[in-house]
Order: sequence, then structure tokens, then C-alpha cells
Amino acid sequence: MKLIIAIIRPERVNEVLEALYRAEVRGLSLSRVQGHGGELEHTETYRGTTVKIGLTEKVRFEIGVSDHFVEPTIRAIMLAARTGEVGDGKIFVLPVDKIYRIRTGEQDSAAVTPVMVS
Amino acid sequence: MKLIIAIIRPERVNEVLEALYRAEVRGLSLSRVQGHGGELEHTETYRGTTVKIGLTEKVRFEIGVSDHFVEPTIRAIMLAARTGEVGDGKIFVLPVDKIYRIRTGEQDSAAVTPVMVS
Amino acid sequence: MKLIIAIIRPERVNEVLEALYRAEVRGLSLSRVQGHGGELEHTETYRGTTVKIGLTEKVRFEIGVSDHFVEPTIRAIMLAARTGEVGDGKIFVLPVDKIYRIRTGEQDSAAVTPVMVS
Amino acid sequence: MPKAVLNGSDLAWMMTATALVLLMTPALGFFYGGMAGHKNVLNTMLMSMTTLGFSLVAWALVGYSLAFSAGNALLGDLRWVMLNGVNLAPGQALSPTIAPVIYMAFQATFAVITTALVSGGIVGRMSFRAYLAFITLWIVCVYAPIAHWVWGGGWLGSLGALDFAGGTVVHVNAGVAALVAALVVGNRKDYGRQAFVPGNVPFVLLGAALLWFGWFGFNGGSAAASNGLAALAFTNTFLAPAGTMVVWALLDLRRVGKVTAIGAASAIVVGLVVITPASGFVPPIWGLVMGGLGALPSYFAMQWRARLPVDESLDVFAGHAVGGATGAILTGVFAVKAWNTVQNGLIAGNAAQVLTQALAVAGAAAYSALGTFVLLKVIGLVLPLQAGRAEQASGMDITQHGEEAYATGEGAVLVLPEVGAEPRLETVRAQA
Amino acid sequence: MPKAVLNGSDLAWMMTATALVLLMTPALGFFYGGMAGHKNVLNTMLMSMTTLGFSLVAWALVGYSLAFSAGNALLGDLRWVMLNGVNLAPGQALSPTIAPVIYMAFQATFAVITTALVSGGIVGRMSFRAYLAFITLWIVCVYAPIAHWVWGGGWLGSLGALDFAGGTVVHVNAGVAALVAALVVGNRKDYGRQAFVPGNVPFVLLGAALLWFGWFGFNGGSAAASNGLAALAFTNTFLAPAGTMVVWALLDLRRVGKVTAIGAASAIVVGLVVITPASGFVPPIWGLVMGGLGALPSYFAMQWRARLPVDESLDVFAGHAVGGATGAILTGVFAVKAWNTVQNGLIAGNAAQVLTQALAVAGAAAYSALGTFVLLKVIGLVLPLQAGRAEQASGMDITQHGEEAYATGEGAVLVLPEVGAEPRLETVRAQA
Amino acid sequence: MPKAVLNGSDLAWMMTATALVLLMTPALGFFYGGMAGHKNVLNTMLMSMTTLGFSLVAWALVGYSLAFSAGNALLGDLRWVMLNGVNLAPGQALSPTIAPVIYMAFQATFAVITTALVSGGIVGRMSFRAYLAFITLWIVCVYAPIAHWVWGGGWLGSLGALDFAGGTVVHVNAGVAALVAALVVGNRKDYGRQAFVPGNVPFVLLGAALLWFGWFGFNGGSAAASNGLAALAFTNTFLAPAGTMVVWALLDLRRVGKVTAIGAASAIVVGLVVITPASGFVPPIWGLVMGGLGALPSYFAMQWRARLPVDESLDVFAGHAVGGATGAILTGVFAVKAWNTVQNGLIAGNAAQVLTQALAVAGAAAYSALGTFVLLKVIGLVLPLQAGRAEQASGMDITQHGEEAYATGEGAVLVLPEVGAEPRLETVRAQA
Ligand SMILES: Nc1ncnc2c1ncn2[C@@H]1O[C@H](COP(=O)(O)OP(=O)(O)O)[C@@H](O)[C@H]1O
Ligand SMILES: Nc1ncnc2c1ncn2[C@@H]1O[C@H](COP(=O)(O)OP(=O)(O)O)[C@@H](O)[C@H]1O
Ligand SMILES: Nc1ncnc2c1ncn2[C@@H]1O[C@H](COP(=O)(O)OP(=O)(O)O)[C@@H](O)[C@H]1O
Repeated sequence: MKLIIAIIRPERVNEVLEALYRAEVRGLSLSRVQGHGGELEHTETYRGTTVKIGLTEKVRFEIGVSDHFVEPTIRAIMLAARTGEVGDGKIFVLPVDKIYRIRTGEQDSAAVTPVMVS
Repeated sequence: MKLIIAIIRPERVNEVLEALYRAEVRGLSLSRVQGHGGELEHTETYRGTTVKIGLTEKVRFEIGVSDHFVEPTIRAIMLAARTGEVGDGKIFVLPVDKIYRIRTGEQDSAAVTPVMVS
Repeated sequence: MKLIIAIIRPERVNEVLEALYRAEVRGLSLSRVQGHGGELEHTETYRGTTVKIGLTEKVRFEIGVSDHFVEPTIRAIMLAARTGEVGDGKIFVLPVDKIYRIRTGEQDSAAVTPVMVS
Repeated sequence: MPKAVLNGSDLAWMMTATALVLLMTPALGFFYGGMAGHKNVLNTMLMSMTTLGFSLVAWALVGYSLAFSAGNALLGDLRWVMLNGVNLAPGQALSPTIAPVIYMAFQATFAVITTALVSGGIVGRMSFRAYLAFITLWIVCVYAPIAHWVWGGGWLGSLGALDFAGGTVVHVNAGVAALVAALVVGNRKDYGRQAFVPGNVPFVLLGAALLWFGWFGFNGGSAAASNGLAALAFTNTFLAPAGTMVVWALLDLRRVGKVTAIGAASAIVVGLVVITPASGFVPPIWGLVMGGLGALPSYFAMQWRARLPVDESLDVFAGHAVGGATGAILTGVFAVKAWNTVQNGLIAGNAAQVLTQALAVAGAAAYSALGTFVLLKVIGLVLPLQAGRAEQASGMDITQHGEEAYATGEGAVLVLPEVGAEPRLETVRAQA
Repeated sequence: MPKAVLNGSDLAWMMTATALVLLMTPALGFFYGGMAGHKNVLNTMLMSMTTLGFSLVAWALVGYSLAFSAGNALLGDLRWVMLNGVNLAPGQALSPTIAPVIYMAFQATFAVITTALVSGGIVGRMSFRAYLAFITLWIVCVYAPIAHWVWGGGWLGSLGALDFAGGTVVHVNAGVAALVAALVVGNRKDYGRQAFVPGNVPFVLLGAALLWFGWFGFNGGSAAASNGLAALAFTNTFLAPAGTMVVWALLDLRRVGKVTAIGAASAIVVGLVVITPASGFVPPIWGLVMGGLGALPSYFAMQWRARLPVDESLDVFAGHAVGGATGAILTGVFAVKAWNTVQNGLIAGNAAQVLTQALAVAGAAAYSALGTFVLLKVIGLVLPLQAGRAEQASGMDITQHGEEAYATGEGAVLVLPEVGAEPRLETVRAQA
Repeated sequence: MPKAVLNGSDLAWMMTATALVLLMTPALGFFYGGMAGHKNVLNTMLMSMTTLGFSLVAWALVGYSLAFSAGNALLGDLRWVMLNGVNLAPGQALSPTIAPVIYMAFQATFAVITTALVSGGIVGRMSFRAYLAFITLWIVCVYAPIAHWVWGGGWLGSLGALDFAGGTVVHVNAGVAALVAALVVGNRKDYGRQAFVPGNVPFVLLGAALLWFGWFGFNGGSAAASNGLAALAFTNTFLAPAGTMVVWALLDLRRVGKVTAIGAASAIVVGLVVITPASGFVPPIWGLVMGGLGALPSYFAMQWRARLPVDESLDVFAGHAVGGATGAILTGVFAVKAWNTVQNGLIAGNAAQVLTQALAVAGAAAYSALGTFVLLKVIGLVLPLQAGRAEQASGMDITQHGEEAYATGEGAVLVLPEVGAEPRLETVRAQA
């Protein structure tokens, strides 16, 4: 099992969510972060003070997947998040020792397999 | 050493904090995230526009522990965060190579052992 | 490759950013978290109600680096984030299986080597 | 009797005052909404805002006539129902120099904000349909009679109770009703297990500031004219909250070592409550003193309320019922006939007035408690009063109103408005 | 003719009214800004705020004279250009008892907020330089003529069209202009692909509350005096939005099962729009009814607009053009001469008035559409009207104004103000 | 002398004006608080709010008498101490037609907001106890004398200095005091190492809007009556900020290519400051021009201040001292006796007036600097003036007030109010 962390542009969130949905990735968590990379910094001006803002808004996805889902997940993110401009972001794949589903106590792959309700 | 990441319901945060405290887990960090899983989506309506909100508010715990603390930590979270309804969340256990305490430079287990002040 | 996670004090963010810049670490993401450790809790009072706030504001850095950057990155953070008071925070070093740059599809070390624009 | 003439100055002041008091209801929404947790902020604000619809219409159509037309000692009659006869011709007894429509509007703002005040007792849990029924009926069934008793020619007014701008009619009434409502509707599901911290304190300060601003119309307008009495009421409204804020800050400094923002905002409101019944009766220096003294009962009532198992967490009782009663009693102490041309109080030699005042407080409190209790029980027969545990846990904003106060828009997907229609965008994801 | 005398009451009320209406423009900034996404909130607010600079100056220097001086049936003359002759001596035809400077200021607030209303049609995308040019010219080229037609002695006023405080001049005009502007400027780049959710709903409520508060000056001040007419207009402004809110809430309950905050705020504004042309012409009970009826067209227009491919997402057309037209027509239905001393409407036996009203709506709408279209096309020849895709994606606050609405300050590094100067702090990091 | 009669119109306007000016102090809290970082927002807002308690009480009890009773050329006497003799009978020299209590209240609002303005110089660092002592004493020791000099019969008024509503008394005074306070209290610990970015820009806009709204009372009310003079002052207050906003926006466009929200808000305030001393003396067209011209000194002063090592980051000096001095001098340039019935300025042939104006500015500035300096030094002997480094780093909201502006409630655990009592909930975790 792996934990996939992807840092992407906020304006691509809906595309990525959709691509993941098509790739049958159902579980994920996301949060706002601020990133620094090769992006152009922008300046803000408050009266006499000029402030350089070195950080850009990004959204961070965190997705626990079983091994055979790693490839499709990465492919989905890569395609949906890419604009080709500097600042598209990064994906990190981390090893995971164990996964639990809190509701049922199921472990590992079972814990990240969506319950088929409908 | 492991890094335990738990995604739970916001309304269970205080219970989980208390359970961790009883389990003698003293150090942790948490943040708000938005999650997608098997939860029911809800809709919001702004005048003529209906919007489907596919993400639910969750809280993400991040806890670095030495090996013999892994089990008690997971047990504490499992019990305190569980409601039995879809959406209770997940726990991921990740391997960690190294831990440092910034204040003292202590490493690994020493870095996550609470200082006994009182 | 490693993923370095550092939890530090908000008031040291600019110092840490500067130190990382000097250490030639160009890519990173950060977010606000709330932490619990050995810090003194503070209380807030709303009319007749007293509330103990057990969590302290922290900032979390997440930095993907190739192996020979691990040491300098940690050193930079340690020095810039340290105040010597309880609450300076922790650094976790996690193993990483794979890194991708979304814009180009570059992998691993290449994905975290800054593009030399200027 | 000479034909009554419309006085332009009085009208100008009364229109201004009416606009000011109208603003107090949304201001209260911010005062309360800022104290609510961030998942209940819209629900709390809407509780105030909707009184400007449902309660106001009920007042205009029925309540005003029941409260202010002659009737008997207990209730007015129906002559002004549906605004019948509420016209532009001056000469009405209570507002001889202005257009009756403006007096109706002015009094409506009082009735509406009193109703909105009650909502502070049931934040974070009341089913919104039941709430709408409650506010529509309460203004007619509970507020209108008490207003009639004191101002409309009813028994308390006849007894000589002094209530310049609503210490008993508005504040004792609302505070008692809020407590009863908290008890009948029941505590929030996680009350006592969860600390409720204010989600937006600047909104609390904004609300308090706008309340003070509006209160100049509330008290100053209660003279129904631009005259010396209005000037007196205005000045007391200016001075009293300042006194309260100083005393409250000193109490906070002594108790927790810190001046607090919620404390400053609360002090302003409590000071205004305390001076409300007295504003047209006491000289300004006593107004300032009353503000300072008035801090004490409400301050300690809030300390004490926090230890009770009842979820009246915005302290409407401690602030308004205790503050209103304090003000009513102190009116009986500090009134000076040389200033108000009506009546002296205790320090000017008329000790009996204190008793009359206490009687008015007791009468209003008793009826308010009873009326609110019965009304909620009746509504509870038809509609559930409290939202479910899961709805409260997710937050009332999303579950009662389908809205979030502050949204970033991530993961929000547009769908077509009609039920059953095909989603417009391909990005709509089906339910897992 | 006796020498005109300045009437202190009228002046007091008109100064109050002018201050109230001025407040409406920032209030509109909060109403709109709260509905904008969190990356466009300052841009949206500034669109309102800057009309208080650019449009106001254009109005004072040129627009006022074109709108309110005698001229001909289509346009005023230039006698008051540069405020020439706008002095303190009472006696002007439209405001005989107050200082002309105050009437100029009062009318300026109307012109300014009308211009600001238009900005709702182009949120989140219009280049700000082009916007500044637009609002400076629109107030002179589009607003001033229509104001002249109805109020300044022009052809619509001569035909007998009734528009007490601006149903056609302000609301039909602004709503039509907003729709045209949305079409000419074009949709946001990601319109239809992205759900736009309001970023700060409490601000929407705050805006609506302050708009209502200010609207008492808007309608009440349109009597230009503190008299019975002002009292009537004031009272209708008080009652109508309450009626609208009730009907709107019931419609929302039927459609989505929930009363919404955006709905309550929208209802207040729509109710105010609907009553604006009628406020000095209809008896209060009809005012209340008009508020309730007036909810329907705008409510359903908003449902329908959401399915159109035009990005007029703040619904200026549905709220103001539809609401203003509804109000104008209903004025022709409910006007009662016994109350307004001017004219009866349909139910009082004068069916023809409805047609006159419809004609005024059509005339104002046609000119507004044409004028706005031509003006934007001309500006578009000189300046790009729409900001680029990347700018919109990053948000207009940062790209158009170099500011963030809510910043925490992380990663913000101070640099010296002068271009080319050395950074003051060592912490300034070079560009990677 | 005929017996003075209370004039209802004048009273109505002055009550309205007083309420408007009272609102300016919380408005200032939002203007300043929105510019403060998100960890200091409540502290900054409370600095304004508490002047409405501590300073207001000190003013009512002592300051008013010292400022406005006859006394000598330097200071009034004690006849009105404790509000003695401040009653409802009209006839006072400065406000002959209204109740003296209202004039006291009106003047109190001026004194209070001047005090609150000073707080802008020491945001983010001043110990709150020391601050409370400071504002209680400053209003009596610094504000009251200067007010007496100009308005209360003191030497500057006798010299013929024109200051309609407080260019020197309020703005030069507050701006100079803020700078001195910034120097005496010292910079924030991380000043110059950290960029301070505004935490809530919409609050800055809200504050500016409410300040403008309130300022109509400030300047318009300074006529102490509803008459032509009030109308003139009102109109100038309406026009000047519009002119300032246009010029400021053009300066911003030239310098950084962008119109900014902080710029628009600042421009409004600076325009209001500049016109304050002139509002009742200059014709409206000059008022508009003064607004435009007045942008320049303050704009460039702000650029220049940013490069100084003094932490006067909210620019009270650049906005108020520079703006107030500009306005005072320009009053000497643009005054026209035909409009104000008092005095001509330079362009109407009375060049000497400019010197008188400059002298008044210098006198007020000198005393303000000296008085503020001495006062802070004395307080500093008893209480530490500045909070510690760690307290500043954690934020003044938490450390000085024990509150957070925006809290989500995570990790918040309820404890019982009494010191030493057992925690009520089992969830209370002990200290590690
Ligand atoms: N080494 C890294 N570790 C963590 N996050 C990174 C790293 N490098 C980049 N990021 C994140 O990715 C974002 C875009 O990266 P950047 O290098 O600018 O773009 P690109 O990958 O297109 O060259 C940054 O804003 C940051 O949030
Ligand atoms: N594979 C995953 N990776 C990351 N987070 C996940 C994953 N699956 C679920 N989550 C998180 O857990 C929350 C609840 O998960 P869900 O699958 O709905 O509940 P349950 O575990 O009860 O079936 C989600 O909202 C999301 O935040
Ligand atoms: N085991 C842990 N796992 C995750 N975060 C931790 C852990 N221990 C501490 N932290 C984070 O570090 C912050 C400071 O830690 P603390 O233990 O108080 O300080 P110190 O390292 O100086 O003893 C905490 O607020 C929390 O955010």
C-alpha cells in the first residue's frame, strides 16, 4: 500500500477530483497549503510598504491506495493537474505499513476499498 | 518509529484528544482537511444555482511515535473516533527514518518522549 | 529520496524560509496546523465560561528532497527554528518511493531539482 | 381641541429613530452570530433576520392593534388590524405630532427586536420551521399583551410603573422567554461535553457597536418627539454603557487579569439594557452611575449561569432579564421629577415607586414565562422543536439552511436547478 | 412669490437621508463582495467603493446639471456644471425648502449607487482600468439622461409616469445595464465549469441590512422634506421587504425545503426594489402586499437565469430590472390619490396608469441597453475589457489590486518601496 | 435677552449627528483592526472600543468642563465637573438652541475618537493596562486643553484660527500624539524583520465606509444647528473624499499600476481629515478641489514613513497630522466669507489667515507632542508600557485578552469558572 501526496493548483481541483473519480479512486483527503517552487513571486503593496509574497496557494491531496491503484491514480492526477506552466506541482509516493478503516476496523487493502452502497 | 496519520470527524476531536492523553501520547499535530469517501454528498442552493458539495470536513491527526506506542495509539483513536456511521475515517501508519526534536537536537525515540516537567 | 516534515513555530517561518533558501532548498509546501506537546496550555474566558486551549498554532513544512539534501535541509531548519523554549517542534524524515513533477513528468531527483531559470 | 398639526422636527427625528431601531435586529444577528460556533453562524444570524419578515408582518397585521389600541386593561382591541386606520393624520394620543404610520413602524421595531432577542436562548439546535412558527406567534401572543399592559393603557401603566423604553416590556420579557425556550427546546446534544468558543469575535464587537448606535433611536425615540425628554433619554443612552464598560473591565481585570472583547461588547449591551427603562426619568449623572452599578448583577449572573446545566449560552437571561430588572428597580430609585416631569423615585423621596417597579417586573416575567412555555409546547405538538444529533454535529448552517458561512469552493460542483434534470457539467460525480 | 425660507426640519431630514443613501454604496459592496468567491472579494467591493470617487466626481461636475437643470425633454443644460450656482439659498423647484447643495448631494447618492449596481454584472473578470473608465462615463452618459426624463422635467415625467424613488431610473436601468455589461464583457473564463459559491455569507447579510437601513433615506428622502409624504414612503419601505421575505422564505421552503441566508438577503433587496417606485404613492397595506407579490417575478427570474449561459451571476437583472419593472407596473395598479395627492392607479379606477408605467419601463430599459452597449464597445477599443485567463484563475484581488482579503502573513517579505532600491532586509529571497 | 427656546429641528439634527459620531469610534476599530495582523485584531479593536468607556467617563466627569467652560485662555474651569449644571435648558453660547446635555455628548464623541485615533500608533505591542491608564488621562490632560484653546474661548480661537470641526484639535493632535507614542512605547519586537500584512481588508473598507457615514455628523453637526452652515459642511464632507479617492487612485496607478483597497480606504479617511477644518468655511467646489489636493501630502508622507525605523505602521501621523495640517492651511487659502459669514482666506484676499492657521497647527502639535511624551513617561514609571517579546510573538489577542478573533474550537476544553474548582468534564486533560 502507498500514500500518494499530490500538491496541485487550486484551479485544477475539480478536474483532478473528476479524473480520480473516473479512475475509481473513491477515498481521499485534501487541504489548502502554500507552496514555494519555481513560480514567480508576486508583490503586494500596502500604502508605502511593498511586500513580496513568496508563497503560492496550492491544494494538497492525500490518497491511501492499494498497490495496483498506484499507477492509475498517478496517471489521473498527472493528466488532470497539468497546465504546462511552472507551478503545476509534485506528487510523492510514500510507503505505508498499515491502513485501518476506523468504522469497521478493516485493515490494509480492505480499508481503502470503497464499500459498494449503490 | 512510525508516523500515524488519522483522518477523523471534527466532532470526535475532543474524544480522541482525551483518549490519546489517557494512552500517554503527548505529542501530536492536527489540521482541518476536507475528505471524500463513502459519505453522502450534500447540496447547497444559492438562488437558482444548486451546488453539490462532495467533500466533508474532517480533522487530520499526525502523530510521530516510537514503535511500542503504535498499538496503543491506534487503539485509542479507533475507539474514540468510531461512531459506526460511514465517514468515520482512516488511519495510515507510515515508516519513519528519523525524528528530531528541534529544541534540543535529540533524535528518534528520545525526540518523541515527553519531557517530564511535572 | 526523503520527505521531510517539520513542525515549527509560526513566528520562525520567515527565518526558516530564509535558511532553506541559503541551503539551496527551493521547493516546499507549508500549512498551518495546531499542535500539542509540552507547551503550557492557555485559558480563554468567555463571560462565565473558562476554556482551556490545549493546542498551539504551528506551521508544518513538507519538503521532498533527494538524499544528499537531507542533511543540509535538517540543519537549516534546526538552526532557524530553534528558540530553546519548549514548543520548538519536531522534524520527521520519511522514506519516499517516488517523486513526480507534474508539469514535465520528470521523476525522482530530477523532479525536485529546481529548474534554473535565471 | 385644536386640530393636530404634523410637526416636521418630531417627524424627522422619529423617522431617524425608527431606521436606527430597525438596524438593531441585524446588529443583534451579528452580536449573537459572532458568539456562535463557526458551524452555526448563519443559523444564528437568520434567527434575527427572519423576525424582520415573519414577526414584522404579524405585528403590522395584528399585534400593533392588540398592543396599542384602547381595548381593556389586559389587551387592546382589533380596530387597527390589517393597518386599518393607521394613516398620516397626526393627533394620536401617544404620538400627537407625527403620522400614525411612523408610530406603528417605530413600535414594530421594538416588537421585532424583542422577539429576535429570544432566539439567543436556543442557538445551535432549534428546528428552523418550528422557530418560524414560534416567532410569528410569540410577537402577537406574548409581546403584544405585555406592551399593552405597560404602554397601551393596560394595568401596569395605570399602576404607575415607569418604563421609558422597555426595561420590562422588552428586556425582562425577552430574557425570561429565552430561558424558558432554552429549557423547553432542550440543550444542544453535546452541551457540557464540548466547549463552545465564539467563532468570530469582531462580529460580536460590530454587533455591539451597531446596537449602541441603534439604541439612540430606541431610547431617544421613545419620547415620540424631538424635545427635551428625547435629549435626556439620548444622553443617558450615551453615558450609561460607558459606565458599565469601565466597571465590567475592572471586574474582568480582577477575575482573570484581562480585559476581554466579549466582555466589552457584553458591557455595552448590559449598560444599554439597564438604562432603557430609566433613560427618560433620571438625570444624566445618575444615568452614568446606573450604568456602572448595573454591571454588577449581570456580570455575576453570567458567572453563575455558566455553572448551570441549562444551555442558555448566550446569556440572554443574565444580560436582559437581570439587566432589565436591575434597570427597572433602579429607575424607581433614581427618578427625579424635576427632570422627567412625571414622578420621583426613592432618592427623591418616593420609596413606593421601587415596589411598583418590582411589581411590573414580576408581572411581565410571569406572563412571559407562561406564554412562552405554552406556545412552545403547542408548537412542539405539531413540529419537532429540536434538530437531530447528527444535524447539530454537522452544523445547523449546512443542515438547516444548506449553506456555509465561509466557503472556498473546493469540491463544489454545479448542478442544474430542476429536480430530476440531468447535471449540466460533466464534472458532476455520481454518488459512490 | 414669497421669498423661500430654509426649513430646519426638512434640512435635518434630508441631511440624514443623504448620509443614509451614501452608506448604501459600501453596503452594496458587502452584499456583492460576500457573494463573490474568496479570491475576488476585494475586487468586487472596490467596484462599489470606487464609484464613490470616480462616478461621484463626474456627477458633481457634469452629471447633476445634465440631469436636473431645465434643458429640454431629453437632457438638461449646463448651467450647474462645476457646481456653479449650486448654493445654500432655498427655493429650487424640486426641493423648495432646503439648501440646493443638499439636493445635489442627495441626488448624487442615487446616481452613484445606480452605477455601482451595474458592477454586479461583471464580477470576477473585468479589467479594472476599463471599469474605472466605464463608471466615470456611464453616470454621465446613461444615468443622467434617464434621470432627466423622469425627474428632471423630461418626457417620461411629462407623460405622467410615476416613479417615486427610482424604480425605472435606478433599478430597471441598472439591471438592464448589468445584463448588457455581462454580455459585452463576456463570461468568466471558467464560467460553467466551476461552481461559484459565496465566500462570506455574513457579509451578504450585513450588506442587505445596511441597504435596508440606507433605503429609508432613499425612499423617505425622495419627498425632499420631512412631511406626510416622507412618512408614507418611509412606512412602505419598512413594510414591503418584510412581506417579500415571508413569501421568499415560503418559496424556498417549497423548492429546497430550507430557508436560506442568501434568500433572506435577496428578498430584502428585492422587496426594497419593488417598493421604490411606489413608496410615496400607495397606502401601507398595499405596500406590504406589493412586497409579497413582488417576490414572485424576481424569484423565478433567478431560477431561470441560472440556466442561461450568461455569467450574470449576482442576478442584478433578476433582482433590479425585474423587481424594478414589477414595482413600476404595480405602482400603476395600487396608487391611491387619497394618499399621494397626485394620481390613482388601476384599483382606484385609473387603468391607463399601468400603460404609462410600462412605457416608462420600456423607454428606460431601451436607452440603458443601448447606452451601455455603445459605451462598453467604445471603451473596448481603447482598453481590453476582460482580464486574462491566468489573472482570473489567480483571482482578481491579487492580480488587479495586489492585495489579499485575508492574509496570515506567512512567507511575506518586506521590501523597500522604491523601484530598483536594495531590499531592506536580508530575509528577502531572490527569485529561483 | 429673549428666553432661549429649544429648537426641535436643531435638536433632531444634533442627536442624529451625535449618534453618527459615536459610531465612528467602533468604525475606527474596524479600520485599524483590519490592518492589524490576524493575531492582534481584537487588541487593536479593543483599543478603540475601550475609549468609549474609560475616556468617555473621564470626559463627562472632568474633561468637558476643562475644555468648554469659560476659564482662561489656556484652560476652562471646573463649573461643569461631574456634569453639574449640564441640563436641558437651551441658551448656551456655543449651542444656543439645543439642550446642553446634547452638546456635551456631541463634544464627547469628538474627544473620544481623537483619543482612539492615537491608538493607531502603538498597535501590536502596548501593554493593555498601561493603555487604559493612558487613554483615561490623555483625554483630560492633552485633548481638553487644545479643545479649549480653539473652541472653548482659548488663545487660538481668539487669534482667529479657523477650525470648523477639528483639523488641529482632532487630527493634528492625534497624529502627533500617535507618532510620539510610537517612539516612547517603542517598536514591535520583530518590526523590520517581519512584513505586517493586513489580516482583514474588508474590515478596513467597512471601517472607512462607516467613518465617512459618521463624519457627516462630525462636520455637519459642528454647526450645532440644522441650518445653511450645516448644509455647507455636510456637502463638503460629501465631495472632498471623492476627490481624494480619484487622485489617490491615479497616484497608485502610476506608482504600482494598481488601484488598491487599502488605498481607497485611506483616501476616504484622508479626504475627510483634510476637509474637516474647512468644511464650514469653503464653497463646495473648493471642497472638492481640497479633497483632491489633500491627497498629495499624505500619500507621499506614507511612502516616506515606510522607510523610517519607527513603527508607526498604521500611518496616523501621515494620515491625520499631515492631512489635518494640510486641511488647516488650505482652509486659510480657500475660505470665502460670502459662504461662511466669518472670514476670507488667501484667494479671497486675506493672505494673513494662512499664517494664523499655521500658528494654530504648530501650537497644537507642540503641546500634543509634549503632553503625550510626559504622560507616557509618567505611566511608564508605574507600569511597563510594552508587552514582552514572547507575548507579542504569540499575539496580543491571546496574551492580553485571552481571546482569539476567529476560533474553530478544536482542542478547546471547558473548565469550571471558579479558581481552584474541579474541572467539570472528564475530558479536561492535565498539563504534561
Ligand atoms: N521539493 C518539494 N517539496 C514539497 N513541495 C514542493 C517541492 N517542490 C515543489 N513543491 C510544491 O509544488 C509547487 C509547484 O512547484 P514548482 O517547482 O514551482 O513547479 P514545477 O514542478 O512546475 O517546476 C510549489 O508551490 C510547492 O507547493
Ligand atoms: N483512501 C483514502 N485516502 C485518504 N483519505 C481517505 C481515504 N479514504 C477515506 N479517506 C478519508 O476518510 C474519510 C471517511 O472515509 P469513508 O470511506 O467515507 O468512511 P468509512 O471509512 O467509514 O467508509 C473521508 O472523508 C476522507 O477524508
Ligand atoms: N509526536 C509528535 N507527533 C507530531 N507532532 C508533534 C509530536 N510532538 C510534538 N509535536 C509538535 O511539535 C510541537 C512542539 O512540541 P513540544 O513537544 O511541545 O516541544 P519540544 O519539542 O520543544 O519539547 C507540538 O505543538 C506539536 O505540533
